[in-house]
Amino acid sequence: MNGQLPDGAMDVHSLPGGAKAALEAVLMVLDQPATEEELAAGLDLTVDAVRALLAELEREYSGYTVKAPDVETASVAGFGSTPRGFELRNIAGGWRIYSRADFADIVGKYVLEGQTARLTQAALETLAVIAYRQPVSRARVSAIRGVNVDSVVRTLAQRGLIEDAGTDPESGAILYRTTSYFLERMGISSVADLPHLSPHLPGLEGIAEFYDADRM
Amino acid sequence: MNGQLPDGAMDVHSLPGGAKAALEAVLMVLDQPATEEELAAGLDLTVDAVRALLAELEREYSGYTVKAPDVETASVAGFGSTPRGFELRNIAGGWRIYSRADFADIVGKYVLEGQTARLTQAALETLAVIAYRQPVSRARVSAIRGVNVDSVVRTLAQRGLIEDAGTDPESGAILYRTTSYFLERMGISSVADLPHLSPHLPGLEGIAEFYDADRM
Amino acid sequence: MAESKPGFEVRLANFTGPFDLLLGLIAKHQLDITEVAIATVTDEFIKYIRKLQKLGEEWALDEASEFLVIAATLLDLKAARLLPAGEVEDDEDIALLEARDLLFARLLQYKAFKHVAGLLGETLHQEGRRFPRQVALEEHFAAMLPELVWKHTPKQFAALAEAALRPKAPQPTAVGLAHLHGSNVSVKEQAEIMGLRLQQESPLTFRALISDADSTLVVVARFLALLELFRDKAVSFDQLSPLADLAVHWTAGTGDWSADNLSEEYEEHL
Repeated sequence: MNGQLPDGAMDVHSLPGGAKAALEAVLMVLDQPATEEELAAGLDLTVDAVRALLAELEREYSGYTVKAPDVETASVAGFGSTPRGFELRNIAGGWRIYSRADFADIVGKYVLEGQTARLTQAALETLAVIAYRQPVSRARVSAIRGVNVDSVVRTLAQRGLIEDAGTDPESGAILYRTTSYFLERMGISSVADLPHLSPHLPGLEGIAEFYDADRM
Repeated sequence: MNGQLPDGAMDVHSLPGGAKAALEAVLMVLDQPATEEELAAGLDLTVDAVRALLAELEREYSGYTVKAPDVETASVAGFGSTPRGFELRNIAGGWRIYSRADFADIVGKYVLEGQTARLTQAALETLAVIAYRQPVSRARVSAIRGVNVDSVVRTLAQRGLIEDAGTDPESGAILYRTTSYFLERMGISSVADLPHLSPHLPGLEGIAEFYDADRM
Repeated sequence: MAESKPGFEVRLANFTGPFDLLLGLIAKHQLDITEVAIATVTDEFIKYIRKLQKLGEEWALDEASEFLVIAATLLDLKAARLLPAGEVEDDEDIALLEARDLLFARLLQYKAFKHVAGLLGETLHQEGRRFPRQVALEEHFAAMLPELVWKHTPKQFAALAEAALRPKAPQPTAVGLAHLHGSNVSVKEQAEIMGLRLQQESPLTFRALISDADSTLVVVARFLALLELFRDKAVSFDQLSPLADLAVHWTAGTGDWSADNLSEEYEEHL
């Protein structure tokens, strides 16, 4: 059953590390916690199989060498007896990998180092574009600013100044809008209170969305 | 030496999993590649120690059980012989965790944005010229490619693959160079790691100097 | 990428095979460029592109633009080659030989970049199969971040937005025509002006024809217009000695020629 079909026909067991490694690969890059059902759907496994694999990974990361006889895995080598620096946690029904709580002080110190309390010029300009053109996708902000804004958008979201506003029905791209924290910092009560811009500035109509068009 | 002092007095070796797990914990919260120096400073370790630990983790994740006798670790249990679903890579001068390429089809279902849009032939050629001739003006790229490259350059900048590198002192033209995001996307440490151009120049033996002399 | 497609094949009296191979042979000096009938190559290529278009192949444009670059260079190369060279005796000959090598170097360079572009594309694709872990900061860490320093008034913020949203003035391009847009000069218009003038008085020197030009741009436009007129056999030139005044004769009958004949490429304003 080796994938003629583009999706879904992938047999996770045939890959190196098997279903467990595939699950791990997904968990490592997931930003939002995923439910067992979501994981099962993407991996083409039953919810029970996913649940067993999650339990196994959770134990492995905590430093227990496990044998899970009821789970069919290509090889259950497991981890050693030392806990890893990360852990798998189930929070509000969703699973995600986090840095292990034991290391919170070290990680916290690392995170704080090099952090500034000021937004960069690039971040400010990006925020301004989002504020005046919301809801707007990153691709459009990039098109307006002429540079890639991915990391700046992440910083702004982390700072609580912007948030996810659903997806664009056409392109499927995530849209962003400013938050109430942003209004608070600006000292205004709604985005309608933002000063008006010159009416001659272009709106979004003229901006090609390069992710969609994909022709260059 | 358990922390009276808020910072710096933390002994990473005293924690479960030791320095290696602490390093792993930090790797979990990175949102961009971190250099060995940054990691060393954050963990209060020497750069050499961090380098050795990174190499050890890299091997562990790839499924090799390791013994690193020159590294003092609380316990070198190592991983089993199965590759994990993720890998640790040194790219664009920094280290970062990636999902393993084998699982791209599965992980791709969960990661909505980015990565997907492929570059056109025109964009790739322009990118290649900029990568090998940087810093370079659009006029020179156009001269090599024989077509106007303005819109392609704009799109490459929007995608974060190239950026403004100041202006040419003589002509005043904007110069372009590739970004570290380009290196990340290419999976290389620096532009020096790009494949050499000369083998792709058939029959060039006699006129190689023209390329270096940069006259056209 | 279209690596596996059959590609364009050339059929000439002395060579049949893929276009790339033809270039390779010229590169290795195993085929003399002067023996390649570029017109034939071009005809064949146009046929090939038409066929692709009919099949709805989307890379026809890519391939056509590549062909244009290569064909233009081949043409330059051939022109350089056909000029009498013989023994290398003086600086001019050497300059000619250098020009030839430079042209060739340009062609090879273009091919090399095309090739590595393919490699880059492949690498980008392969690397795209790895996804970096870039997750949002865990909440307890995010809460530790220092409080944001915010000093912008709504007015200042609006000014920022104005600046960011204002369309950036396009930079002068490779062809360098963007800076000419200030004054609109049309080759067609200039052809008309000169046509009328020459029909009243012929011959006129080029110097006289541009004596009232108020900018370099007008001079350029008139020069281009003259070339067009010459091609349409509306004018003829004579020049007694190199760098002497160029005399322009009106050769078309009155009313036989109109600026509407000018080719489309010059209808645009410079």
